[in-house]
Amino acid sequence: MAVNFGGVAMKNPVNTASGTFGFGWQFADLMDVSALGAITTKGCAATPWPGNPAPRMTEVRGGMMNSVGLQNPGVEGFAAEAGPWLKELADTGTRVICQVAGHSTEEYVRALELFVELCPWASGFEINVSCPNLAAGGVACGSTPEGAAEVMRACRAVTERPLFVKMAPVRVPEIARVLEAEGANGLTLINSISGMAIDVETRRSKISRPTGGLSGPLCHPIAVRMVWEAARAVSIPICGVGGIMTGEDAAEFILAGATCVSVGMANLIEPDAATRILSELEAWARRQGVSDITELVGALEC
Amino acid sequence: MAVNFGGVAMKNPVNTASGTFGFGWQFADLMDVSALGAITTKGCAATPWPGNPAPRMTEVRGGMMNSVGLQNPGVEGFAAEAGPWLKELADTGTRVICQVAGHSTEEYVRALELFVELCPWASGFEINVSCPNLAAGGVACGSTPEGAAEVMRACRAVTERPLFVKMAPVRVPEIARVLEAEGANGLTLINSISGMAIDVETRRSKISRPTGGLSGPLCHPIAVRMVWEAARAVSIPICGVGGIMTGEDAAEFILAGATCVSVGMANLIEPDAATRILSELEAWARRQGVSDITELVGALEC
Amino acid sequence: MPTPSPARVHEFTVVTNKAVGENIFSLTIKAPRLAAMLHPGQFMNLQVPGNAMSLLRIPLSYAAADPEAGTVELWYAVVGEGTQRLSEMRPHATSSILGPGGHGWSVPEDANACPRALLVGGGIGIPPIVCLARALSERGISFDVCLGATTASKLVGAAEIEALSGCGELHLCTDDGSLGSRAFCTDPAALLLSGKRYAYVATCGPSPMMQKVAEASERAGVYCEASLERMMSCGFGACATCAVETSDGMKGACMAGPVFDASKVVSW
Amino acid sequence: MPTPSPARVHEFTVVTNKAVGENIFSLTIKAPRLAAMLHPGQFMNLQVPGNAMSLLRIPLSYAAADPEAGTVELWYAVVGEGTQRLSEMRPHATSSILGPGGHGWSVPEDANACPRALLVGGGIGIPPIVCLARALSERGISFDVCLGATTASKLVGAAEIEALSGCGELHLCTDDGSLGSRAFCTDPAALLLSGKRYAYVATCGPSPMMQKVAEASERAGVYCEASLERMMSCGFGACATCAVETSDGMKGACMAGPVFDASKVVSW
Ligand SMILES: Cc1cc2nc3c(=O)[nH]c(=O)nc-3n(C[C@H](O)[C@H](O)[C@H](O)COP(=O)(O)OP(=O)(O)OC[C@H]3O[C@@H](n4cnc5c(N)ncnc54)[C@H](O)[C@@H]3O)c2cc1C
Ligand SMILES: Cc1cc2nc3c(=O)[nH]c(=O)nc-3n(C[C@H](O)[C@H](O)[C@H](O)COP(=O)(O)OP(=O)(O)OC[C@H]3O[C@@H](n4cnc5c(N)ncnc54)[C@H](O)[C@@H]3O)c2cc1C
Ligand SMILES: Cc1cc2nc3c(=O)[nH]c(=O)nc-3n(C[C@H](O)[C@H](O)[C@H](O)COP(=O)(O)O)c2cc1C
Ligand SMILES: Cc1cc2nc3c(=O)[nH]c(=O)nc-3n(C[C@H](O)[C@H](O)[C@H](O)COP(=O)(O)O)c2cc1C
Ligand code: FES
Ligand code: FES
Repeated sequence: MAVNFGGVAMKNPVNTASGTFGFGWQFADLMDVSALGAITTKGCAATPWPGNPAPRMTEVRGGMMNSVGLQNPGVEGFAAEAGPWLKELADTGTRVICQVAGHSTEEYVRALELFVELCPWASGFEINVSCPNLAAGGVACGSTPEGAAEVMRACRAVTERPLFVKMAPVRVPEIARVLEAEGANGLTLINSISGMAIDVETRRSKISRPTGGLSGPLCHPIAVRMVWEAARAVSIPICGVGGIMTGEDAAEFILAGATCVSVGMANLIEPDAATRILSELEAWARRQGVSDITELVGALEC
Repeated sequence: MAVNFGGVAMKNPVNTASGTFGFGWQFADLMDVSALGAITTKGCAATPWPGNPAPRMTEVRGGMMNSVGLQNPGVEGFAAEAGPWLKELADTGTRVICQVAGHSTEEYVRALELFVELCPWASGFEINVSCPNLAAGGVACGSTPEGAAEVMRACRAVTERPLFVKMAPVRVPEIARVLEAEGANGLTLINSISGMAIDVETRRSKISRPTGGLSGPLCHPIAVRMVWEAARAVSIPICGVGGIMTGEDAAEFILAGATCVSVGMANLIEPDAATRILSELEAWARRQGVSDITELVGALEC
Repeated sequence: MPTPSPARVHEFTVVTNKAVGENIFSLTIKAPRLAAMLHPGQFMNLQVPGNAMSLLRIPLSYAAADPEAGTVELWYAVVGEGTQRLSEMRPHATSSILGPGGHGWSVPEDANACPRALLVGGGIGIPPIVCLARALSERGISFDVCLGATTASKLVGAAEIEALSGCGELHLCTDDGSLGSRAFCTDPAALLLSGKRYAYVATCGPSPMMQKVAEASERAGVYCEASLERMMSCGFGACATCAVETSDGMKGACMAGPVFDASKVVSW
Repeated sequence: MPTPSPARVHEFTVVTNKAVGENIFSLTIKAPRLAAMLHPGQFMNLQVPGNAMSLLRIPLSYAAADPEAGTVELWYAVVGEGTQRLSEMRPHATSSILGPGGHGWSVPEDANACPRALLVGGGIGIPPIVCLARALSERGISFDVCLGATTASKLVGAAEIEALSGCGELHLCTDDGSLGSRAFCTDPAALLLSGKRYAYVATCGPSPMMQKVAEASERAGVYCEASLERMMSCGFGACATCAVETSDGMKGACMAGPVFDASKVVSW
């Protein structure tokens, strides 16, 4: 079941989606984290971010919507809090990918520099280009090809270690091409989809911001389509994310062209969802008669 | 409950989404169509289109995905088949909006010309810019600001009667601005979201095309957000579409800035869904203490 | 304007819901108005309550209707999430069903119009064949029947058909030979068609089976009807998801079908 | 590394699930391992089966735990779709519950540490107050209690509290005067705080109520704890959706709470 995700050798294709797996240690007593191919930690910035006021979450049909706002203790806080545990995890062979947040190209670079310095046990870094760009009025840096390219170029200059980009679900093929050209080692998609939920009696948003990010099964067919589009546009590997609740959901991503997959919202409902999904994925690969799962990457017939 | 949707005076804000309400007559014995503010008929082109091979539909969690491919009998076939019934409906005060399909700017223009000539009882026409542009390799004409502008400009030259555009769920605010500048009387959004569903045992798409259009509750929070973005970007009125199953779902669109709403997939599950939703919407307006529902358009507080 | 669908939304109550084969259930519902409207070969679109994530109704043919008792009997195979939930509905449970849908079999008038018919049913395509056999029997028309299934426990309807007056030869086939002959039911059907004279052939089952029956009928010069399955959303002509490619163009299975003149079906 | 949540996924069986007030139910579940781990003021995250469109668990406090019987008693108000479905769960039904979550009340050691406590509960905030009262009673600590609700039929827990040794004054308030005084329970609470000496105040209920109790406690110089509600997704520290703004920064209600030092809560 081993795969190589842009230079990160994973023992199996199951990863966790940033923001739904804490810094990993939260799951230490709830599941066998070391059974996973990799985990991706919650996005951290150069300095701590407080995140948004409550309420930060509401349920929607087929999923949930959050406006956590990337609350994080900063890279230094992260490394102090979680570093020793993550190093131990990395020693078991489960790869650790650390997500990088920032409000501007400079902030991404600063955060990545700190990560590179403080997290030698990390196998790679994932740049979350969906953070609001404060200078541009809160629009995500990665929502245009130009913005995404700028961030990627600057980050590439920081390190030769594997760099991935967590893409927003917008203009996928064109932005994917630009990121590949700027040297990304792989792409993770999709980030949550921007949505809105209104309490029609109070006439107010159900969360503290007008819009939030949608996660869960409702995202799944959209995410699979975007992974397929990206896989046809670039040759760097892709990590498929969005509404994975079962091994079959994960298998769809692999057939559409993803080298690995990340489990998101499912972790929050059922803490050991990712290991269950891994065994279901293994069972599927057996049914498909392959021992090397990479044979199934992009194996959709159409 | 009366509203004015870009020159179409509707007795109430409830419309039906193109492609989910046939040509109207299919519902004649199943509900009181004349209770609705308007109906929008299935897209028709200058010549008949056969649509895609079977299977054209699959269920997904929280919705459905279709690849009907705009099967239609052409505008002449449409006018012959449904014209008399639609004229009678229009006489009851329920407005009829006819959707226009095409594979190129020329085809849209030709279809619109036929509609203008053959459908004097139509209150307006809705241009579906999500049809695949055959010359451009199947990409929808309306997926870029330039493409959408070109179609709108050419159609505007055909008629002074109300013209609406059914927008794809991509790059909404920028394309909305362009359409307003080119003279659209209103915008309908969103069309179904492109998605993908794979049978992981056979490794094939569950429908006859690799991708299809997603409808149903899964679209709702995304559609509400897009309507809100469009309403802040333009001053022409908006018809909100996507996953409306209840009056409260419709109310969210109105608070987000829609002047009217269209019921889609719900019609297929429960043929009289649109009239039920209308009464639920009326009950909500009463609870909000307004007699004129336009007071609630865009009344979200944030 | 074309004729709108006769379908209406009917509330129903479950009378019985019990296994009649391996993963095959017989559901009897009480829905008096519906029971009085049905024509063999029509279908209905049933709402299974309980999973808000799976929204569409489930299209099902019917095996029998009793207008006096106000009941309809449907046979279904548990193949996925919706039919699984359907199998869990208990007597007295209620829900809604939309029907009748579409055009059924063009049941011949009487024995003059059709001295003998051939019916070929496979797997869960058997229920509408049973329904048709009963109608033929009532009209005094003789018929031979070939039924097939993968295995004995999945072959339903043989007893019901055998009990009907007018039933001539009854051939049962299973893939594993556990009941009747180890053969496809298209084998005895082709033999019968080449040996006997029929005025009408009707078939329902997997597409390759129906296609073979249609070809054999064509060779024998007999009019053949086939009941096709398509992914359906509405069941009353509103959505165009149920298209069948015919030599007369694309037709909606829920309105022009599900029963089609087999010689006109282009894409099974 | 901070301490991970003590929460585990436990299978449970419904023992009883019955109305104890208007739209308020008492649910007793059998979950022996969980019953033995609980500390008053903790919560658990319950999976209600049956609606695949509504996926997250429902966070609920508990009113009582019986480690011997292996049971936990939860009281909940039916306020939406999930609690409605929960109210339809019948004895012997099974599902899973994740708990215990977070930090509960810092129940004072004994009567020396805390001669007298004041408990103020409103509406469906009463269950963890009942649970705390029982713990105080067991430790020989005396306490006064103010309970409030909109109307008599929604005021639960008074009988349970009155029956406890150590229970001193018990003030009941309803908005409509249908039980006890027509007042907010913060009124008698403020009076008690200005008149008597307390070592510990605990409150759970609507935010404005808890904020008033916190202010009155502060004026009286008494340490006050409040149990806060937030929209929770995981309940074990993984998602950061449950943030509470405190003077020490943003804290997760599911890990640092739901019980907080009221003087540190910045945003109720
Ligand atoms: C006109 C018609 C008559 C039918 N009559 C019978 C019958 O008498 N007995 C019987 O057992 N089955 C019948 N079927 C098939 C039945 O509708 C499907 O088996 C059922 O919908 C499966 O639902 P599910 O949720 O259990 O399966 P799913 O898990 O949703 O899917 C399993 C398979 O069922 C089929 N299917 C699913 N949804 C639909 C749909 N909306 N329309 C058509 N096919 C679908 C697909 O092939 C799919 O791969 C009929 C279908 C049609 C179109
Ligand atoms: C720590 C904690 C302890 C609680 N203890 C109790 C208790 O003992 N008894 C009781 O009746 N209620 C308690 N609640 C509230 C209870 O969780 C909600 O009433 C319940 O989740 C509503 O679910 P629903 O599907 O019925 O309502 P919905 O229709 O989903 O929403 C109705 C309202 O319930 C609240 N709510 C919904 N989902 C959540 C969630 N995931 N987290 C928090 N609040 C939510 C929101 O205010 C929402 O507006 C507690 C909440 C928390 C956070
Ligand atoms: C509570 C929550 C917090 C999230 N935080 C982040 C984050 O910090 N960075 C990020 O890239 N994605 C974040 N996401 C998005 C997920 O990583 C994932 O892309 C998305 O939820 C879709 O996957 P899912 O449907 O499996 O959850 C968050 C999602 C949730 C539910
Ligand atoms: C079967 C089907 C066919 C559709 N055909 C069309 C169409 O011809 N033209 C169009 O603009 N939208 C079409 N749509 C999209 C709907 O009009 C609507 O925009 C979309 O389904 C979202 O709304 P809903 O979630 O309420 O269904 C179709 C949708 C369905 C389900
Ligand atoms: S199922 Fe909708 S038109 Fe046939
Ligand atoms: S509910 Fe997930 S961190 Fe608190």
